[in-house]
Amino acid sequence: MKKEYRIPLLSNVAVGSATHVLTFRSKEIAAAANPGQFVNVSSDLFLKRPFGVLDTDPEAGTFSIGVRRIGAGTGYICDAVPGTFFEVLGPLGNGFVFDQTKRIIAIGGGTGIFPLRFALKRARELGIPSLSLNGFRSKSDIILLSSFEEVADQVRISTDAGDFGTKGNVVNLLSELTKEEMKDAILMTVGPEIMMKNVAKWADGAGLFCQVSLEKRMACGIGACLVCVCKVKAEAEGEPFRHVRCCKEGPVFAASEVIW
Amino acid sequence: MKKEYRIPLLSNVAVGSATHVLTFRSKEIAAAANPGQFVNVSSDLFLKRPFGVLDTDPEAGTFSIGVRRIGAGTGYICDAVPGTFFEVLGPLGNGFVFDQTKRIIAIGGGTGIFPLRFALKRARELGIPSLSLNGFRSKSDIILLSSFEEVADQVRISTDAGDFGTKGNVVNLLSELTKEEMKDAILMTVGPEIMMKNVAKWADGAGLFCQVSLEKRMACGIGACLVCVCKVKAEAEGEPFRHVRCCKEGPVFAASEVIW
Amino acid sequence: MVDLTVRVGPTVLKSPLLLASGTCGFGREVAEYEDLFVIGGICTKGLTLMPRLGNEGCRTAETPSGMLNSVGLQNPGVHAFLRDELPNMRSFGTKIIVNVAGHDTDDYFRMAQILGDPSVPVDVIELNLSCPNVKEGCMTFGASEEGVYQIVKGVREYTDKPVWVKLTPNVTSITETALAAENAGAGAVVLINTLLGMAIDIKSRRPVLQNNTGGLSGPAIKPIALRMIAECDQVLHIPIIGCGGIASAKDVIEFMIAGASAVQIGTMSLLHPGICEKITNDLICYAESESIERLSDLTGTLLRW
Amino acid sequence: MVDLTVRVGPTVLKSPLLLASGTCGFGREVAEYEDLFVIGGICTKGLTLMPRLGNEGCRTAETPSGMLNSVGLQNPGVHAFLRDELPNMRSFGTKIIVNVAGHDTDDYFRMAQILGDPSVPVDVIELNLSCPNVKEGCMTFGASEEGVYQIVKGVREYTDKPVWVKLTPNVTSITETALAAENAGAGAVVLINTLLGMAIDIKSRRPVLQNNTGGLSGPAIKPIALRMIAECDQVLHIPIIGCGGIASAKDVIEFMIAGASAVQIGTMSLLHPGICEKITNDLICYAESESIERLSDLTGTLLRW
Ligand SMILES: Cc1cc2nc3c(=O)[nH]c(=O)nc-3n(C[C@H](O)[C@H](O)[C@H](O)COP(=O)(O)OP(=O)(O)OC[C@H]3O[C@@H](n4cnc5c(N)ncnc54)[C@H](O)[C@@H]3O)c2cc1C
Ligand SMILES: Cc1cc2nc3c(=O)[nH]c(=O)nc-3n(C[C@H](O)[C@H](O)[C@H](O)COP(=O)(O)OP(=O)(O)OC[C@H]3O[C@@H](n4cnc5c(N)ncnc54)[C@H](O)[C@@H]3O)c2cc1C
Ligand SMILES: Cc1cc2nc3c(=O)[nH]c(=O)nc-3n(C[C@H](O)[C@H](O)[C@H](O)COP(=O)(O)O)c2cc1C
Ligand SMILES: Cc1cc2nc3c(=O)[nH]c(=O)nc-3n(C[C@H](O)[C@H](O)[C@H](O)COP(=O)(O)O)c2cc1C
Ligand code: FES
Ligand code: FES
Repeated sequence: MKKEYRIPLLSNVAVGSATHVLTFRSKEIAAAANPGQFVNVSSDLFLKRPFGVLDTDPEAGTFSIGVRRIGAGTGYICDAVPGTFFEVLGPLGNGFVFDQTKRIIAIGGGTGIFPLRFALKRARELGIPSLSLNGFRSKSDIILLSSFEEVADQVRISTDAGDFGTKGNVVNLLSELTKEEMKDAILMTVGPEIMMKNVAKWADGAGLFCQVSLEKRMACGIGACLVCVCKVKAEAEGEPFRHVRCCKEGPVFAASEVIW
Repeated sequence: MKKEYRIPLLSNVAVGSATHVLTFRSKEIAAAANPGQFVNVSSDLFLKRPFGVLDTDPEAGTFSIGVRRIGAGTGYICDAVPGTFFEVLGPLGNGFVFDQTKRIIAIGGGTGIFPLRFALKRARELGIPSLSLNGFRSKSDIILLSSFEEVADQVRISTDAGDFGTKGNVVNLLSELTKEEMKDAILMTVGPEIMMKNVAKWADGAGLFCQVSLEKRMACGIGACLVCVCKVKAEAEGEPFRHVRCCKEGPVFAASEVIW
Repeated sequence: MVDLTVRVGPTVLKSPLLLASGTCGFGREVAEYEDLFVIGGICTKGLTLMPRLGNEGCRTAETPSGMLNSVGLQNPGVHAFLRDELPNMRSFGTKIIVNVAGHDTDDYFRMAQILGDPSVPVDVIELNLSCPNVKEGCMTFGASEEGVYQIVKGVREYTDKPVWVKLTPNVTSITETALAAENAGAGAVVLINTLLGMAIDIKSRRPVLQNNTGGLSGPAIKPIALRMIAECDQVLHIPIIGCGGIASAKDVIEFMIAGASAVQIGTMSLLHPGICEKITNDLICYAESESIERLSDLTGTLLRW
Repeated sequence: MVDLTVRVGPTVLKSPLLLASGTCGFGREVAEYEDLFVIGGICTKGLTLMPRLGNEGCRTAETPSGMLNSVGLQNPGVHAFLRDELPNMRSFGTKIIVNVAGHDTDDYFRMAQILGDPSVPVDVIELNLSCPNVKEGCMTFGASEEGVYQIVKGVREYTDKPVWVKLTPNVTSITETALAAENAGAGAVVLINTLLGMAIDIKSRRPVLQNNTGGLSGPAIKPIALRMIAECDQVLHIPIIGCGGIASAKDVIEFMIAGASAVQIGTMSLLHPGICEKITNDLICYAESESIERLSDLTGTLLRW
């Protein structure tokens, strides 16, 4: 039977100005988590907070998440000292699909880069060639670069400010791709909604299959309460659209399904 | 201007099975607190919890309280690790009166012994002879004995079980007092209501002035909300009784005023 | 060992713990975390005659010790429920309470007819006269004596199954609507549904919920639920099912003392799936340490001052 | 620098922050922690014509993110107030809002006559039609349109001073009682007083409060207060004073956006004396970072979906 775990924080490392990587002990989550899945983590507030899994170490029985400080909940989590116990549900939801994938292009922005790091690691394990495209505001916002270089075959960066990598956003990086690089590629994108929407549009134009990971406010995270629904295309006739659960059917969806 | 302090816990020492002595840093409280006064201390629950001041070290700028684990609030406080910050209001209320006191008999039970330790220390500083009578359930419940011996001229103990000191309760200790010991004495008593009531009755019979420290559920602790009132004798004619604030007019009252 | 069985009229529940409507879907997800065989029953997500997509946009906001929701009765409709969900729910081996909501009185009557049919294996019909998140029906009926009376009376003519009436706390006098339910033939009242609330995002100056308002649930509302149950216990002759912020065995005991024959756990089971097992164990410990033989003996034992 | 001044009808307040009735006594204690000169005003503990001893026994219980109180209007009576407290209160240099409660309509009229006299230096009369902790009067009046209308209308004849009407949230429709207040000539409505709740001690099986029930206050009720203010803002023409669980500048801003011209801080000022200074500073920071010149521009700017 699945359960809510009460697990200790093992380490909390600041990476960049407002972002922390937190590692927790949990054999079960470490063993079961797949890229794109998330965990729902307690704080001192009422609801848990969802975070994509950044990495797992099944042998050590640990997993980690990357957390950007946004409000009170992430503030509490970013400030937690090792030894603090958290209530955690996970791994939750459906992650990225790797079946019959010949080549992966992972496109990240903001906190979206965390689950992509895990996806790229899995791609490496599966022997799938990969390209990582991450967008940041400026050079000083770039985080985890070497960590991505560890697991991706190639890493490219865009900055809005243009002080590192390609100037502009990740769509600029996409438009610089060669035919070769695009061939048979599957896109995985996580980041701000507007970014994912543009990536999806680009993918559609380029005729490439694209997976997006949506973010909605959640309560249970397990599919029981229906507060986290996303609008996706109808299946039956007469239906205008469907409301599916971000936490259960998602958070990863085929971009072509999503009604933005 | 007075203020709510945010102060760190310096040390937390278990004394006995369910009781802790906690020391906090606060120059202001250490300097201002008088015996019988209390502090209102935050936990992870909504309301603060009131605790009598056990000791102060004005030079070090620290003060301490003794906390018995009762429910969730005292549970949180007893489990807190040094370095934890607390919101504290204090010192609050009116403490014991030492004016024209020739001899003190301090009678404690349960958590009531903590503020009495401070009163005995003050008596010693003021050169007032003192006798400490504390009641416990059994030998194994006795706490802080040497600490009382440090500050009181004499310390006597009763235990319900009779395995240490006088068998019975503190009233048994009182009835063993000699005329000499009673002469000109002022009683100060803190403990379970039924104990204080019996002490007050005994004092009345013996013609001795007795101060009692009452406990009521509190919210503000500063006299603003009127939720903590005690029933005391009327002043004006026609009034059946008065409701005075435990946190402001008390917690220490002349026993003769109290309507039990 | 303590007897956890409770009775709600003719319905015998294995335990006073029920899962509240809308917080456990149709049981599939919670069944992965909780042994539903040992609980008293499970209340389905609110069903309507036709499928509903529910409200669009943001549906939840966090509040101090509580949450707002404005799901807006997203559900597959009663027919798809019977076909796709009920058989699976039956396999849990616990009572199935079907929560129904309507636009108008007719909706309630037709659903009562369908679900009340003896051949349909549902145990109890719970009339949701209290959903604050849909524009028509529901809370509008539950807010007046006449509305409650009319629907319950009508529904009674379509079924012999027990009918529980879930009332809204957003009223001046809960005893009046509760008495209307009793007089119309309700088998029990369920107290309480959510309180109508709002959260505002100061950046956009918009309500957080796209429905503008939502239902407040969780421990924040517990004192209100307890008071309403205790009030109704003084005037009703039918059983009360307690609901509202229950988070622990202690809470269950408080609700039972106040007058509840059974209780529903909503938000806290959402946030802590598996909570029923913990509460059950704690109830057993409590009963043993207090030498209580039948937990149901607690019901309505409040000693008023 | 931002202009914190707000207007409530003819009354100009230095800041939208008021201290709520019953949570600051007559200001003596809080004045030791807070510079009352910079706040908008202070609402006295509820006064009655004759002194009241208040309820006996336990008067408070802690709840999740809130508290219950059943003080029962302990107060020295209006005459002793005028003699012993008002002169001191005037020295704070802020508006004095006198909260009054009555057994019957006559009580309200007589107090309005006394306090409404131009020679008596009180700025505003706040009619407490919402205290849940006394057996007679108060909430009984506030729960019905007629009750509210009758008292406010009557009081209006005894005084030309602004009359604010503090309403109870324990009603089916807050807009109805608020409109009744407006139609009867209220200068503003104050939303909300406490919600009626209960806490139970499972050991003694008794209500924790010797009055059995009490008023629920604190952040737990904030979403309900916000919703009621936003509802009333859509129909009222008189100002609204917001109240209920305010704990931060963010909360103040939310209440103002919802429709409040000013706000009262109750429980959180009890628990954290000095909170007004902090909130004031945070409001100034907010206004500066958002380039808001007059804080009062926030009032009623909610963009509904
Ligand atoms: C599937 C999923 C995966 C995520 N992965 C990550 C990650 O790997 N790293 C990371 O830093 N963040 C991630 N987020 C976003 C993260 O959950 C929010 O930043 C966080 O909940 C904000 O909480 P807060 O209390 O700090 O902010 P507040 O804004 O104060 O939170 C208020 C409420 O809104 C909710 N909320 C606020 N922002 C979001 C958001 N973007 N998505 C969902 N709910 C939100 C909160 O959970 C809370 O209930 C993910 C979100 C989802 C849904
Ligand atoms: C003036 C004063 C001085 C005190 N000094 C001490 C002391 O030095 N050491 C010590 O261990 N205890 C002392 N107490 C008692 C202490 O405040 C309570 O044990 C504590 O509040 C219990 O909190 P809880 O959350 O653990 O218990 P719970 O029972 O869960 O608390 C529930 C509520 O009841 C209140 N409450 C419970 N017991 C008491 C009580 N006896 N008095 C007042 N409120 C209570 C709590 O504050 C809380 O609001 C004192 C109380 C007062 C009024
Ligand atoms: C997300 C959510 C959805 C709900 N949906 C329904 C519903 O469909 N029908 C219903 O009668 N009550 C519904 N409720 C109300 C709960 O059943 C319950 O009455 C309420 O939440 C109070 O209990 P709690 O505090 O334990 O959650 C819902 C509550 C929540 C939080
Ligand atoms: C201890 C206490 C006493 C109160 N006494 C009064 C009162 O005398 N008159 C009144 O109108 N409201 C009274 N109230 C209600 C408050 O003024 C306020 O309306 C309510 O507590 C909600 O606001 P809050 O959540 O900020 O406390 C009292 C509240 C508390 C907590
Ligand atoms: S968060 Fe509850 S269904 Fe997704
Ligand atoms: S606790 Fe508020 S007056 Fe004593």
